[in-house]
Amino acid sequence: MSLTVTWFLLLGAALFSIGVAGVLIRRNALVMFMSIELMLNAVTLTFVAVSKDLGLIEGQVAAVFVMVVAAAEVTIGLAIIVAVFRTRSSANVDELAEMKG
Amino acid sequence: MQNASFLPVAFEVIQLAGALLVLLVGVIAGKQRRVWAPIAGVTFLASAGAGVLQWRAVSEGSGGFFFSTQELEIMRSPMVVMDGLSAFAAIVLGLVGFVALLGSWDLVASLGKRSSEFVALTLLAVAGLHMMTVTPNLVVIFIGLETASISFYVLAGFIRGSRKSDESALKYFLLGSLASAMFLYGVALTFAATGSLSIYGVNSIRDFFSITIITEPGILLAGLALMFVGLFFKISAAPFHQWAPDVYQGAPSGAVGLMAAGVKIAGFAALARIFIGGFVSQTDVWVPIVAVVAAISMIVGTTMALVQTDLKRLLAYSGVAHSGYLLAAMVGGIRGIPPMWFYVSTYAFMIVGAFTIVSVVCGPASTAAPIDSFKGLAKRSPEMGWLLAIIMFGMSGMPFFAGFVGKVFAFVVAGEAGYMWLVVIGTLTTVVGFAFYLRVVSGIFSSGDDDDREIDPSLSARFAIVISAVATVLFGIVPWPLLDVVREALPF
Amino acid sequence: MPVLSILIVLPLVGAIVVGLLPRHRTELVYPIALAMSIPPLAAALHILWYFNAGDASFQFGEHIVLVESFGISWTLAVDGISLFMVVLTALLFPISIAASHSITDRAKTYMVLMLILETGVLGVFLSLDLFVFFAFFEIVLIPMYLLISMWGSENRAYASLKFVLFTAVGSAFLLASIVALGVLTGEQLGTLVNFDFRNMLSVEFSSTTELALFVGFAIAFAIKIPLFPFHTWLPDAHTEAPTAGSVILAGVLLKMGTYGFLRFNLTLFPQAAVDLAIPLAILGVIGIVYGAAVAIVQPDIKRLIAYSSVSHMGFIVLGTFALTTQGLSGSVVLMISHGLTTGALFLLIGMVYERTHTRKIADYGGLAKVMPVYAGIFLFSAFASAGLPGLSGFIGEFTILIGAYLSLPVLTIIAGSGVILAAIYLLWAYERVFTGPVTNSKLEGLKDLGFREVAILAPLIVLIIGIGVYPKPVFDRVEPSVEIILDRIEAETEFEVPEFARVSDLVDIDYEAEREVSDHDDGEEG
Amino acid sequence: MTDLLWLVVALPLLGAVINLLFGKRIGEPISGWLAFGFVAISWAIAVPATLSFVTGSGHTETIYLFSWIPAIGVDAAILWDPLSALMTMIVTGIGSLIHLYSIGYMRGDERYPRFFAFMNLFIASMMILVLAANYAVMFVGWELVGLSSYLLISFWFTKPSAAAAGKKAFIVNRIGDWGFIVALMIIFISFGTFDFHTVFASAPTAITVGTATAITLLLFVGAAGKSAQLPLHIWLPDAMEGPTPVSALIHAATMVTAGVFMIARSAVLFEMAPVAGAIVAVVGTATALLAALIAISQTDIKKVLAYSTISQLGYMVLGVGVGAYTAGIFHLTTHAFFKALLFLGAGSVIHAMADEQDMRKMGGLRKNMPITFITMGAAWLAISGIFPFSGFWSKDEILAATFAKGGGFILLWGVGLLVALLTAFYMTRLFVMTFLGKPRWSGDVQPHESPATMTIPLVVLGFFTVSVGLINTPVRLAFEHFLESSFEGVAHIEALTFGSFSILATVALVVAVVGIAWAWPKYNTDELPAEDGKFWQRSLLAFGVDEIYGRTIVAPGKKASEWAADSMDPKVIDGAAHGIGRGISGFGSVLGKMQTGQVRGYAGVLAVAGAILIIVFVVVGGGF
Repeated sequence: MSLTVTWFLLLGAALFSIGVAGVLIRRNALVMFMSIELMLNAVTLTFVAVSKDLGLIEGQVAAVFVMVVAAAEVTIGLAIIVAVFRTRSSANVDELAEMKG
Repeated sequence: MQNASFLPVAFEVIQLAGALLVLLVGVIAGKQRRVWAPIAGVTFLASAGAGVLQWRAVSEGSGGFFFSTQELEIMRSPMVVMDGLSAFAAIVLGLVGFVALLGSWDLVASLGKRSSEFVALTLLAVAGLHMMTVTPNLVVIFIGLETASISFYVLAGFIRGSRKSDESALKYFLLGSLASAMFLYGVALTFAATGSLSIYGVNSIRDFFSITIITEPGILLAGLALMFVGLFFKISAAPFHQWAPDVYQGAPSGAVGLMAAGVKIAGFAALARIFIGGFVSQTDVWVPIVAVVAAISMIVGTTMALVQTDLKRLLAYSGVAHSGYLLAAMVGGIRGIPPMWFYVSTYAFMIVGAFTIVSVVCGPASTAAPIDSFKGLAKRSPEMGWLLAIIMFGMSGMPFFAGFVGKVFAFVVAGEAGYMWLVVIGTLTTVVGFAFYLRVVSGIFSSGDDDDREIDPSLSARFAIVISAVATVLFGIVPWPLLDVVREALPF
Repeated sequence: MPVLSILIVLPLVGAIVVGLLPRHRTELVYPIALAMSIPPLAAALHILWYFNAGDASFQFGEHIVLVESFGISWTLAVDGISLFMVVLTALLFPISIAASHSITDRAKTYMVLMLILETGVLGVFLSLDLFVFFAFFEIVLIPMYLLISMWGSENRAYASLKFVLFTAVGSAFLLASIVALGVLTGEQLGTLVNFDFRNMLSVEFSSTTELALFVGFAIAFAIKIPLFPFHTWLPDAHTEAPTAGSVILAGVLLKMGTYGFLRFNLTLFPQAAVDLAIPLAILGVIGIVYGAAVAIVQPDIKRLIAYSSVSHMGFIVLGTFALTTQGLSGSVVLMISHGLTTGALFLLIGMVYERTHTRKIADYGGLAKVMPVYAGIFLFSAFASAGLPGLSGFIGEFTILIGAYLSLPVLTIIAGSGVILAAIYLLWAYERVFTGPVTNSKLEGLKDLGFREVAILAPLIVLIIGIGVYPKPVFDRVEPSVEIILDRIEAETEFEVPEFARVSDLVDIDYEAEREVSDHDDGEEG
Repeated sequence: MTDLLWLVVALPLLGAVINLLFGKRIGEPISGWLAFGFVAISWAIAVPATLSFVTGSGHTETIYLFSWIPAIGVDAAILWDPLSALMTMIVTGIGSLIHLYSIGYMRGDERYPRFFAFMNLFIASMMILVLAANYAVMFVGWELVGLSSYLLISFWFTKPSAAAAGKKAFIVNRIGDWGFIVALMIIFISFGTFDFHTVFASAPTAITVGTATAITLLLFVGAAGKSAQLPLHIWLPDAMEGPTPVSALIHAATMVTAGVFMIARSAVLFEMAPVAGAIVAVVGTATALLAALIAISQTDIKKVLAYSTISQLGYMVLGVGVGAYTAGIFHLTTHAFFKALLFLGAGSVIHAMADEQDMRKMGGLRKNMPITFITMGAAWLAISGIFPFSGFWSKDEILAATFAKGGGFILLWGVGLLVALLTAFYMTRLFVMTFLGKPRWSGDVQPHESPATMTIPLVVLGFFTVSVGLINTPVRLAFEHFLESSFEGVAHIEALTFGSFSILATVALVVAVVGIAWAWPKYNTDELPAEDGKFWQRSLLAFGVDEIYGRTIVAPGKKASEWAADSMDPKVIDGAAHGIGRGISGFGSVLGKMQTGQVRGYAGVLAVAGAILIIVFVVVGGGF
């Protein structure tokens, strides 16, 4: 059993799913956000794997972009979480339901 | 780099330059907001002007693909495309951005030192939005999407210390990032399936090699589905809409207009670009699904809007319904793009006008706008009352208001495509729409008892509202000039 | 000269002129608005005068392509059916505006809305492009909605919303049907979509499609008419609407429904029209009896007249779906007549409401003693509404009954009972309001109608009598147009109009010959 | 001569319009004279054209005026034949006399010109009815006389009873009109025209007996309404609320006979439907009997006359029902004179008694009002059927014709005789109670003879009451010959021999005399007899027909209307509409429950929806 690209794709899918599950399960905004970062990493993995498999450069370029975007998200995300934490002194998203209906 | 030219990316360049300039001036000039007011305004207008130039270039035949990475033309992995779609998007985004900025100027004025950041973010967001429409490259689309989204996350939470504003920002951020990630995974899967990041990749590769490297068609389909999820989320189509009401409500009223309008414009342009202009051979797959999502959006949007007591939430839900109608136009494929453009561009003005009125009546930084606070508006300010009524009529799809033409044309193309059931759902939900829009109108003209303070909107806000209302009426009565234009606003 | 376009635009121009009046010159609003409502009337009379009687085809046609890619055009024309609707509209608006003298609160807005409403209504009757038709059909809702919700009485919010929502539900089906029809027409023409009425005539449908489209149109028009059981919005809307609103609502807005039946349902979907004629006629007859029966016990005079409208409109539907020349042309005449008589009644109620501020029948009594002229005109209008011969209502109702019997005898016999019920509700109401001693001290010393008020009513009275005594000019223009509807139905379906259901079938009476025969007989006996 | 006949309609109409619009300015006596003038001129115009029939030089003709409703082929046209000529004479002749009478009678009424406007309107309407050349135009007149009747009955509208009576008259008439309209529908579907000439000419070939029966019975429903036949007779007694000249002109002499006229006009159709004829005859007889039974107990002088009118109309209907059209019309003619006279006389009495109508408070007026007394005496004898007064001849002819039909009709003849007895009885009762015996009125009433404008018509009518019967005696059938051409094609009843006619006449005369002899001593006393038996009480209440209708028709009808108005509309229909509305917002609220505000919930929906979307895409796209 050789290590074909399919395995990498499956790994990516698994990571992505774990990320999604993390977002759904965890209550802490910070952890949820980390789960999202995990999803992005799954994507990066997929990009790189495919890129290598097909011998194309685009996928790797894309991976770099994804990392940049992820970094940008981190800065903004952390800032927002901090702001929320300041007003509510909690990062529990379940308490974050003033607006509904 | 062949075909390198400034014009195809002029919009983004101008916006970024403007943003940088505003930030720079902000640092230098401090609180003197008057200084960057003209800068921001000029930036938007210049961007729109660039859009006009792009439009002229396209109609003269000098549109096309730019910044290709490959020598092989047939592989077509260009980074930028200048066509009717992107040029028109530039014009609309520039103008809407301008009007939205006017409308949010009261908010900007109240922000003090941070106002330059607000303006710069606005400019950046619009740059990102247009980036979504101007490229056939899926990663660039993603980058545009993130640029806009990240700016909007910040704008949503711009009111410091406001619990609702914070909540709004966090919800938007978490859910938006989740959706973005899903979109991006879709891009990755598509890449895996086609070996190309271009929306044309799947076809051009097949054409060139007469074979397919798609080993598993399911992967491509899953990729497309995830891209749809991401865009459905952005345009707040049901059931991907749940963030919208909460975010709209919690975000400062002065900022929501641009968020609601801009995302719709760019989201639908991107949908059109990717799925109508790009993955043509998958049309049979996504059209029925989009039709179903359209129907769900119409139903969910209208019925939910019906039970709202807050105008901002109501507008958010009505936005869900409007997405449904716009998706109905998408069902018609390439034929649906002109109606989609007509609809989304007029809707953009209406929603900007509506939120501007909300910010005038309830305060620019308000995070709540109970419908009751609009009771007797016509007495407090006949002008505002009538303008809001006009915008409500326009949104409800009354004839001789702009909403009508777009909506009915959307129905027509859906009908042409054989989706009569969707048309019936559309017309029926329109009626439900009358119920809640007219509830607002009733309130406007009823005798409000508790609050009779006169409302005197600032010049900029007034200007923004009047432009929106005039556009609503003008394009309702004389739609053909715009219709003639949008007929050409197609992707290559 | 594009007369019809000018006609449509004139009220809009008037609205703009009124709208631009300086805010503080409130005294100018009424006279200018009234003056602005006259040119459309003049244009309508011009059309009436130059209309070629006996010509069944569309006249004064205009055709400009608006949106080629969506097959939308500005196609206007009149035929015998729309001609009178247009004239009625152009006549009732100046009258209603003239009757709005007492509107002082936001008068300018009021007049602007009235004039916009006029444009909308005229557009409905003149448009032959279904897209444009629908636009006008729907736009009418807004000014009417605002008129009711801004100048209505206590329960106006509910009534105005009910009005819009009921009608809009119909419009939803109408729009869906129009879209489908436009697409089918486009396919037939080889283009993508087309909304030109004239092109739709050649479309071939499968029977289910035709039925579905017919139903879609029919629901919209049935609600607008309003046909039982969709009628409950009407009493509320009428009761709450200001006088002019009621006049226009009853006078022309309801006619949009019956007009739609004639113009679209019968012409475009002949087979479905034949198949569904009886169910619709049954609803019409239920409306006749039900509306009249409910009218009898109404405590509010405006509600009473509103229910009487339901009854009268039932007659029109019965006449329409009898599918005979008499039924159809009688329907058109009754549409005109109903506009005149009910318009007059609502004007009259408005005039007394301005004096007493009550519409409750129980608050009145012996009014004829105090306001004899008013009572006389009211009684006249009531009898005109009840179908007294020599007045316009009779011509319509009688022609409908005679014509409907040819194809729907049982229903028509039941419908005939409407004339009894009409007498009951109108005369009983008259008795309670006008006769007996003056019971309510508020009524004492009320001023009788002034010159202005009589002048407002005079044109209606003259026309009610004029059409009642000499309706031939109306029939001469209506008949050819309704006969081609029947021609088309006969050509497209297996339906055959019954004997005598065409004017050409009628026995020709030769009075000279009769005289000779009698002479001959006399001679023999002598 | 006939070219000007349209003026017979137009002139009174013009008079009505003038008096309606300018009456107030014209002022009191002149407007009355004006109205009288218009009717009199109408009469004068019609006289020569009528005389031409008498001399034999005239011929039936149809005068086309204009096309009225082209869709149903109706023209405004005049049918001028002996029948319409006769009716024209009666209507305009008696009409002008009553106008003249009213000039005095209505003196001082504040709506004096209005009264004459309505009267003129009535004459015009009646002339439309009479002169119509087709059923449709006849129906116009038919309805318009109903209108004038309504206006005149409730002329004193401040009296609630008058207003109610007018309304009742119109509504009951409308019930009859419904029958008329349905008949018109069947006529149109059968013939394609309403033209009398065409209909009658083609009837024998164009329609079956069944159709003819349907048409005639429905026409009779209309006639029953107008001519106050069972079961639609209830409006006429109430109609006495109107001014007395109105009762005389409309509710005795002319309008109420329109039903009889219409049946006579449709003689051809009735001849085709013997069953219908029999039903008509039976209804007529029953009406005559019932009304007579009610009339004998009434104390209001006008009520007696009203029921007597119903009873006499029953005779006429019996006459035309058995096919004796000439006899029916003859009785119509004589009745017009003597009943008008009776009403005008009663009016004169009421006028003199300061608007007292109760006969129990009259008595002994003979001396105070000699002219009224004498003329009314003639009318009393005429209606009672005393030889040689007019009523004798006409009533006898009807009874004889009924008898001649034989079979079951003999029974009707018997009832007719009974009615004749009752008629003689109650008319004697009326006459005696009013004019003879001791005065029973209170002191402050000063009875006096009426002015000349009122007495001249009495005298003229009195003259005709005595003499008009002589135009058609078994010896000299002038009247029958006169009408012959109007009843062409109608089978003549086989005439009785002079001998048997004489026997029947004698029987009738004896019955009448018995009636008078029975009543005279009973009421010509100082103390009026007590009339308080069960029968008298029921009779006084007209056997409770009104109440029965109220219980069985009006109340349930009103209840049904109220149910529709209070339950059906707001609860069922609006309930359904509101239910739909509530359903939609309820659905919205349910969806709103999903909008929990919880980010994780939203993310869950997003993920699940995304997963579903992937699956659907792959499935639809055939990825698996």
